[in-house]
Formats: sequence, C-alpha cells, structure tokens
Amino acid sequence: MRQKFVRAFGGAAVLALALGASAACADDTKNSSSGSDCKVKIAFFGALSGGNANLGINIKDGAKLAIDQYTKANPNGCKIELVQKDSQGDEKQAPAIADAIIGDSSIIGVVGPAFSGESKAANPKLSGAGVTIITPSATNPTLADQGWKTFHRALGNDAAQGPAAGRYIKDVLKAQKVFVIDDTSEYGKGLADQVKKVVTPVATGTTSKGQTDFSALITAIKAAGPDAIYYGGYYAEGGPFLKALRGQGVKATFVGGDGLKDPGLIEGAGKEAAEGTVVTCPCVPPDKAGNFAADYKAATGQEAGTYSAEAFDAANIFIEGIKAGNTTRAKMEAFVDGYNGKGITTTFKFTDKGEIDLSAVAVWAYEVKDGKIVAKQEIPKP
Amino acid sequence: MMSKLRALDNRRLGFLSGIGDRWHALPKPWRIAFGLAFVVFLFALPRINIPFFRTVETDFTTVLWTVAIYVLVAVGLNVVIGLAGLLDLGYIGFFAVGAYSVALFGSPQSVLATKYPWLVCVPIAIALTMLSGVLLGWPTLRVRGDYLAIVTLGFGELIRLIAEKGDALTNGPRGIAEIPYPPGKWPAGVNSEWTGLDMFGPVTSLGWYWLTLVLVIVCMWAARRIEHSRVGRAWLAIREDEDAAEIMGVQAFRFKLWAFAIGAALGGLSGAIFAGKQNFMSSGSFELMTSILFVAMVVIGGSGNLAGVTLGAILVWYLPFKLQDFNITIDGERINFTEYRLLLFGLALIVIMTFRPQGLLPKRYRSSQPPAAAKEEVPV
Amino acid sequence: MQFEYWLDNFWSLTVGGLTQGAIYALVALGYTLVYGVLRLINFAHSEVFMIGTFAVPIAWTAIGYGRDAHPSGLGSVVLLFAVGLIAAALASAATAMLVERVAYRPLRPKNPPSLIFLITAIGASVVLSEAVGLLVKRKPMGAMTLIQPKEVFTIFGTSVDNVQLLVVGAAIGMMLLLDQFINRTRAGRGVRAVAQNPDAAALMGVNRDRIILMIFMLGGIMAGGAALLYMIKVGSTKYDAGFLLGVKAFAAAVLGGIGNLRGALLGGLLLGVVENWGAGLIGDKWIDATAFVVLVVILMFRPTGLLGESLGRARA
Amino acid sequence: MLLEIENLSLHYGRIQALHGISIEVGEGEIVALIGANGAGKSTTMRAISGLRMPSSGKIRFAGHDITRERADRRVVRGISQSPEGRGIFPGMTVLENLDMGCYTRKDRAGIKEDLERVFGLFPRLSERRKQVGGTMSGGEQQMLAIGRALMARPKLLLLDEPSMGLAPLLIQQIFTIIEEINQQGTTILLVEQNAQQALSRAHRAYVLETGQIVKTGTGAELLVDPKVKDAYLGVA
Repeated sequence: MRQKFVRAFGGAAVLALALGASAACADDTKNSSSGSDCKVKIAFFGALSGGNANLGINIKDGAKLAIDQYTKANPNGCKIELVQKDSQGDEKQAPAIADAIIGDSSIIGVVGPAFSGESKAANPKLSGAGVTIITPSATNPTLADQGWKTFHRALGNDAAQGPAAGRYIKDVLKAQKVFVIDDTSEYGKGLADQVKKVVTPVATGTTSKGQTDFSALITAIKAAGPDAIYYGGYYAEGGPFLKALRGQGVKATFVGGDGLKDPGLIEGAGKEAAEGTVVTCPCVPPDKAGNFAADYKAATGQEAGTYSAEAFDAANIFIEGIKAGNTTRAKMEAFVDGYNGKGITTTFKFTDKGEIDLSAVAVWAYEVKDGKIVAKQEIPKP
Repeated sequence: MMSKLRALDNRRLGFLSGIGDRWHALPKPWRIAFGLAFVVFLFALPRINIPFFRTVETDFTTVLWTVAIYVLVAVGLNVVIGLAGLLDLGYIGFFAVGAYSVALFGSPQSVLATKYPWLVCVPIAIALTMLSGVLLGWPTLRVRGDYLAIVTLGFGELIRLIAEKGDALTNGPRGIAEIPYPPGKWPAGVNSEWTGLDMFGPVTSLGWYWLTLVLVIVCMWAARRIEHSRVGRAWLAIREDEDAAEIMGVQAFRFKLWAFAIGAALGGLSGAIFAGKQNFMSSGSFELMTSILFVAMVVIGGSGNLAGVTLGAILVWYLPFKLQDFNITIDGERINFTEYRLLLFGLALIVIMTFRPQGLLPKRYRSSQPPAAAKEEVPV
Repeated sequence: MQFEYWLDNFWSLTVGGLTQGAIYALVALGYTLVYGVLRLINFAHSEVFMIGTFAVPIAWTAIGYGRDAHPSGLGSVVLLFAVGLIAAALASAATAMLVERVAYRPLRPKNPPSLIFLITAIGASVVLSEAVGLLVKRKPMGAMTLIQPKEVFTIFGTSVDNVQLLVVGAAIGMMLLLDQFINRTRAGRGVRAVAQNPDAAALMGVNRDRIILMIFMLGGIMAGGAALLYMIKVGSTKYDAGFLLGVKAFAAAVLGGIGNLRGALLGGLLLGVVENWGAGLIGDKWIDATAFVVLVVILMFRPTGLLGESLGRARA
Repeated sequence: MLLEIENLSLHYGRIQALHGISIEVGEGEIVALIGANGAGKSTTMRAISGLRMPSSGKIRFAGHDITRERADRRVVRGISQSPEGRGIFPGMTVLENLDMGCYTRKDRAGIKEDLERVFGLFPRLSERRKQVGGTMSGGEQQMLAIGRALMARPKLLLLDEPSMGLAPLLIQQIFTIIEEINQQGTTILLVEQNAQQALSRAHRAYVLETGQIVKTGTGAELLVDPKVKDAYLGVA
C-alpha cells in the first residue's frame, strides 16, 4: 500500500518537472514575436462593466473604430489587435490588470487607464515596464506629476477644466452663492479643488461612492441656500443626487464636470430633474470633429459619447507609430514622445510630463435639454 | 437526489481521510522529503506551465501572489473563527490597519512624512493591529456570539469609514501611492528583462510571491504549534462549551483576547504585505464585501482546518481570475464573470452551511462531534 | 466641531432625524420580530427592504407613472401610495419568506449554533443584493416624485413639510397596526407564545413553522412600508442600498432593546436623531460613522438596549 | 386502547435515551410512569406530544399512527400536555395563558364552558385571571399549566411532574384534582418522581430505568412490590 502511494507521488513529481520544462519552451516561443508576419496589440484599460461602464465603453469603441478603419485601409499592413481589459473602474483590480499587460510583450501601448483612481494604481507598473500610456479621459492634474516616464494625456486636464467651470459659474450664470461638492475621488476632489480656486464657495460637502441617500447633505445645502451647486464626481452618484436635490425642492443650478457628461446622468436623475444641468468638458463636441460622429454611429449604432473622439485620437497616435515601424515598447515610447500631429480633437505634442499644450485646450459647456446633453458654448479663456 | 449527493460527499470525505491516513502512515523521512518537494513545487509554480491552470487574462504570478496573501489572511482568521470559535465579520478592519500603517509611516505622500522603510513599517503594523485587536476585544468579547459578529462588522465598517472620510490623514478614496517595499534587485540570470529591476518593485510580482509564500509557511507552522499548545486546548474547550471551560478553570476571556490579538496580528501582517505589493492603496480596498469573502473562505473551506481554509482561499480568489479567461460578449454587452463571484459565494455559503456546516474539508480529529447536534434540544 | 451650525440648525436636524428614524424603526421591526421569536439575527433583512424599494418604481411605471410623471390631485396620490405600498409589501414579504424557506428552515431541524444561521443569512443577503445588482446592471433606479415637499407648519423656526409628516405618520401608523395585531389577534397570540416558550406553544397546538413564516412575512410587510416611505423621501435606490440602512436599523433595534416592538420605534427615532446631530456637529460626511459608533458602543456596554430585550418576557 | 406505544427508541445525537419501550393507555385510565432522574420519563412524554421525533418504533393514538406527526396536529387529535417545569407563558396573563390552551378550538360556547370548569377546579386562577403568569408562585403556575392543558378538552392528558417543587399540602390538592379530572372523563398519563402519590392514584403504572421498562402492573401491585419500594418509595 505504502509503495503504491510513493509511486503515485513520485509520478506526480516527474510529471510536474516535465510540465515545467515544456513551459519554459512555450514561454520562449511566445516572447520572440517579431517575425515576418507583423502583429502587435494595443490594450484598452478601463471599465466595461460596473456602475460607470458607459464611460469606458465610449472609449473602447472610439479606439476600436480607429483600429478598424486602419485595418480596412491597410489590409496588408501590420495587424493590430485591440485587447480589452475590463477594470470595472476599480482601483483594486487595476494592478493585476497592469501586470497582465506587462506580461504580454506584444502589447506595446495602452489606451487608458480611463479613470484617475485606477491610473494611480496601474501607471507605476506600466511605466516601470516601459509600456506607453495615452489616457483619453483621466483628467486629474496630479497624474502628470508622478514621474511616470511613459504617461501621456490626450486631452486637457482638470487644471484647465475646473477654472473654466468656475468662470462659467461666475461670469455666465452670475451665481452669488455656490455650494461645492465632490465625491472624494481622485477625479472629483481634484476638479472641485480647481473650481474653488475661482469661486469662493459658501459651503462644501462630499458624497461617497455608491451613495443613494443624500438627506444629510441636502439639509446642509438647504441651510446654505445656494443659487448654484458644483458637483465634482461621476454620473453614477450624480444622477441620484440630482434627483434627490430636485425632489427636496432645491432649485439651484447644477453644474458638474465631464464625469457627469453621459446619458447615464439623465437616466439616474430623470429627465425633469436633469433639465438645465450644466456639464463642462475639455472635449470637443463630436459633431465638430469631422466625419467621426457619423462613422462612430455607423460602426456602433450609438451616438459618440464622452471621450470617444479622444480615444479615437489616442489609438491613432499608436497606429501612426506602428505604421512607421515602431513595434516594440521602447520604440513606441520614443515615437509618442516625439509625436507632433493633428487629431480630430486637437493638436498633439506632448510635454516632458506627457501633457498636451494646456493653453490650447478648449473647454466646452454642455447643457441638458429635453433629456439630451447638447453643446452650449465654448467657455471663453480668461 | 439529496441523499445521493450526501452519500457522494461522504465518499469524497472518506477518500480524503484515507489519503490523510496513508500520509500519516508514511515514515517520517518520506514525509519530510515529500513536504520539501511540494514546497519546491510551490516556489516554482509561476514558471511551470500547467495547461488550463494558468490564467491568461491576468498575470499568473500576480494571481498566485493574490492567492498566497489571502491564504495568509485565512490562516489568521482561522485562529479567530476556527480555533477560538469567534465569528469576526470585521477582519478587514485589521487588514486595513496593517495596510495603512505601512502607507502612513512609509509613503512620502503621507502627512506623517516619516518615510520609514517597509521593513520598519511591518513591525509597527503588527503592533498597531494587535493593539487594535485588544482594544476592540476588551469590551466586546464579553458579548454573545452573534452580537460579537455584529460588533466586529461595525468595527470593520468604522475603520473603512474613517479611512474614507478622514481624508486629512488617509487621503480617502484617492489613496496613498509610493508605498515603500523591501530592498533588493533582481540579479542577472533570472529573467533577462528583469536584471537590475527592484525585486519587490511595481513591475515584477515574483519576489512578492516568494516572500509571501515563505510567510505563509512560517505562519502555518506557528499556527499549528499554537493549536496544539496549552492555548490551543483552551480554545478548543471554549469553543465546545464556554461555561464548562470556565468551571474547569480556563479563563475564557483571556484566551479569547489572545485569539483576537493573534488573529489581528496576522491580519495586520497581511495588510502590510498587501500595501507594499500594491504600492498604492485607498479606502476602496477595504470594503465590507471583502470582509465577507474572508469569512466565506474560512467557512466554506472548513474552519479550524488549515488545509480547509487554504482550499477556501484558493476557491475564493483564484476562481474569479480564472473565470476572466472566459469573458464573453453578448449583444455588445461584455459579461464579466468576476461580477458573479459574490453571487456564487453567497449561494455556496447557504448550500454548504445547510449540508455540511463544517465546510468542505472539515476538521477531523479534535472535535468529537458536530457540537450542536449532541446537545439537547434547547428552546431556541 | 461646528457647534454653532448644530445649534442654529438644531430643530431642522431633529426633524430630519425623526423622519429618517421612522424608516429605521420600520425596518428595525423586522429584526426585532425574528429575533424575538427565533433569537437569531436575520442578516438578510436589509435585502428584504432593498427589494421593496425596487418594487415601488417598478409598480408605478407599470401603471403608467414613470419617473417623470406628475400625479395630480389627492385621489391619484392616495391611489399611487396604496399601489406602492402593496407592491413593496408584497415584494418584501415574499423575499422575507423566501429567505426563511431557503436559509432558515432547512437548518432548523438540525438545531445548529446560531452562528451557522448567521452565515446562511449572510449568504442569502449577498445572493439577493448581487442578483438584483446584476439584473439592473448595478445602476440606480429612480421613482417619480409622489409628493412635492411643501411646508405645513413651522416649529421653533424650522419648517416641517408634508413629506416628513407623511413618513413619520405612516410609519407610526403601521407600527400601531402591528402592535394591535400582535396583542389582539389569535395569530398574534401564537407569535407571543412561540416567542415566550416555543415548546409549550407547540403543546398548545401552535404550528411553529407557520408562525415563523408569518413573522418573516410581517417583518417583510413592515420593510415594504419602509421601502415606500424611503422612495417617497429619497427618490432613488440601488442594489446595495439595503446594507447601510439595514445595519442602522439593526443598531436601532438593539438600541431600543431587540425583540421589543416598542423598543424598535424608540431606537429608530433616537438613532435617526442622534446620527443627524452627529452629522450637524462634526460634518455631514460623518453621519454613517456616527451610526456605527452608536451600534458598537451599545453592543459593547448595553446589549439589552434601553427597553430590555423581549417580545414577551415583559409584554410585547 | 387510546394510546399504544410500540418498541419506541429515541436518540439525542449519539446518546440513546429510550431503548424500545412499549406502553399502553386505555380509555378512562390513569397510568403512571415512574422512575429516577434521567430514566427517560420526560423523553417519553416529549415523544408522545411530538416535541421529539423517535428514531424507531410506533406511536398510535385512537387507532391512528401519529409517530411522525407534528406536535400541533396531535393537539387537534386530543393530546394535551402540561409540560415539565410547567412551561407557562410568563409574559401573558392567566386568562391569556388559558386562551392559549384552546388555540386550536373554535367553538366559543364550549370554550366558555371549559373556562368555567377550570375555574371551578382551581378557584385561585379565577381570582388572578388578570395577573401576569411569570409573577405567580410555583403552585399557582402548576395549576395554570394543568388548567391550560384542560382547555384543549383533551382525550388524553399528559402530566409531567405535576408535583415538582410544591409544598406537601399542595401536592395532596393537585392529586385530588387530577383524580377529579379523570372522573370527569379524561384519560391521564402521569409522570412522577413522587411514586407514592402516583401509584396510589393510578390504575396502572410502568417503571422506567435508563430508557427501558423494567416493571409494569396495577398501581396497587407496584405499591407493595419490594423492589419498587426499595428504589422509589424510600420506605425501609
């Protein structure tokens, strides 16, 4: 009996060793991918499921459109595959996803991470491994100050958006008393802090992720009696919050940032409560970006969403790089750092920190009208 | 149907205990040799390509590390739930205290700005969690079992709320980055791309996996020693019948407090490793649902049994990663299987507790009986 | 500390707290009923409430009152209130009874320690909230505004609006009905009998399983009422909205004395007021932390609560 | 036979409490079950009333097999028990406790009649009808428990240790009332440690030792049996 057991155990050990040996071989073949048939991958990194999935899906579809157009136009060129990494917008899951991207050496660039929070969790890894990052949506200004060598941002940051929102409240709405609220997220808090630099709030408050009951905060708002409310946060909490505000009879104008710029806001708040809400965005209205809006609609059946155009541009930068033969991480990084070209949203030339020229960033104000978010005006620069 | 399933499950258990018996019948040198071979196998696991077992969508080494860290959590929580019989729903609170200790004392971004290295932060983390374990246990361990569960749940949530709202100290959901990690660089010859990189830096996970594995083995060994010591026997007595234990002179309160403190210390150690490895953490890492998953892994696996809780940890943390490899898209909507994880574990909790309250790998020798079944029917 | 803010807004904080507390109290009844009879903490009760909150907008939408609808006239408001109440009560009661069937009944003959019940109840809670979360893609769901808040009278310079009055009034009304039911009817007598001495109750011909099922149903109906009032007051719900409110309601039940129906009312109102004061004193973001501190402190130092723990030891 | 118990065994977990006992109770009888502490008397009662399910054996009542029936159904069939330790509802008044006794009955007139009958048997209860059960003395609680069991108008009345913890004078009183109840037409199965009283009132009796029936006979026979005398009557 004992012998049988020993034999079985020994057999397992031998088997494990054999598997290990074969594994080593398998790894070797995978790593040497630069063959005659050129094939590279670009990763999308962001939420495709979960509460804020809409924002991620917009980005993924924008990037996908760029790659599909490239494949169609260059049937014999280098094959580009878009790898979709669903982070659920959760910074807890981000590090493992970053590790997976690092582990697949055929991925030479990342469109994303979509949100500021997950960027903080994932970018040190990606940057350390030399994977080029172009985020089409993470707008927190401090992201550029972390010393991540491969970080690039394909749009203006909240240092441009926040003050613009402040100017809009002050100059266009002419609000006297402003109540500033943030959702304590990397993005929301950063944005609200920028707004506070321009307008002096009568009072401030916070919401938290997943909150649905805002009674205590609304009591404080009613006590302050503001004529405008600025909310730095995402639509998942913004929608129900706006609904509760209106339900409690608060009539102040509701102003928010790009995180609210999604039909999900109207879905969450209801058409009536959302009416008249102002959202700012350092993004160009899709209909001002050439054929993009029409192409997007044709490809996905949906209207182009927030950051779809920016994602399209980000992906196109990578595509340009691949066209120029930069199919390794190091080459791609060098190419993007030196890139100078015009996309559909703006002109891209990255600074040392990876930002585009902030003075050229156009911030737009959008307004909710009849259940749709429509472009209202470009907020004038100071 | 049900009885057939039950019979099948009993056969499975019989088979397992058969293996156990044979294992114990082996001569000691053989056992040591096999044990060592198994440990070597574990260390080599990230480089072995076992078909199907390896994850594709997520980095396999990171997955292994994740499993290892939660095995460590399970070992710690097992001291509290499995050995001392105290249901702690707020274990995540200790994990958080450990993680924040490292982040606050170590990271240059923290307001404390002490910038201690990781190796200095770890003892601080363990000391602080032990202290918080005693502080929580002192007044609460006198309350009844299910009340204790709710107090600990409240404590865990309170820690999370302080982490989330006390952003002057913890930076809330925005989190703290640049958390320090142990020193060391990869020598040449391990992996050509890694040479010169920080061994425990953000880019590679292998070093962390090995380190965590060492700690898991050490802590398991220590936990076994404690279990078979005088303290362990006292816990057993308390778990089976606290009043009887008191009469026999076991100071139940003191030993329960010990269990709490030891469990907390292990939780703190896990948290410290977690923070160092992740390099970035925020209040979002310590949600209540994670705490419930902690309990799930101990209870599903078989509380009181180290092999059981290890199995539980593997089920709870490896499976969701593996399931990501099967992501599919229906009508343009992506189905992320990770989303179903909690649902499945909720179901598993109900089913396993109903049919096998002792878990998948129940404890074999020490507990004579499912304790309640032997008791006379008391009006509930 | 914003002592001045707290003092300035003392009455509005108190009124707001009472309104919130009335909802806690209704949910707390569910914990108290189950605890009183089974001596078990029904962890899944928070999800019983949560499912009720979803039933309200679904029912309203089904009869043509979507999120942007405007009910006009007292008649339609009353009708919609009734529809919402019935839908929420049905959904919550059905959920509660399902929980009893799945997580409690199969275990009961084995007579395991109460911790095992707690774990199956946690399992049921997770399953329910995740199932709803997956069904609605974790998005919030909003209901129409049934009643626009309008000031009815002022007290110490603080206006009290019709929604606040309705919430507190309806909650107290439902509790009185329950109290009468438990103390005046035959079934209620059965409940008290099982609570006080389950074996003797069986010897009197009380079907214990049926009484337990009824207890879950009653708790569910109360949670359904709470769900309707919550949707009138707050307006939106989410798959995970139950947890926080559930823990607070449990804290309220313990505060008043779990197992004690009147204790639930007292505990609920008190907790609502205390957490609102806490929010006023140290900032509204600390409102939940205040409630958790109350929970932990109460359980540590006076687990029997203010009115004592009983659904019959003293009279219910 | 009104009640037939055949070869009944019962386990508490792994511990076997009853080892195949057989008991018969005929209509109109008083049958006593005597034995030391832990002999299995109360367990037998719990099995008859349905609080405990036996592991094997049969229980028949009025010709029906009730072995696996729920406790509350047996009440409807006519089995009523005054449990060990009295088991009154401490938070209810005397009247409410008695009301619980007729929980399964719907005939208002009959209930009223029975209430009068119970008050006739126990005038003390009538005086204290508004008092809360938990605040009454042991003797009063015992009367309440028996009275409550009678309110179901049972065919078979199970009395578990009606004399436990009572003063000698009260014990006399209780047993006199038990006989009276029997004479009014109710069959009684009685469990007692006070063997003297039980045997002198019972028509027949069983002696239970460690879960087995060791002796059976008429009350008078057992009363003079030397072994019984030695073990249970405490008379030298």
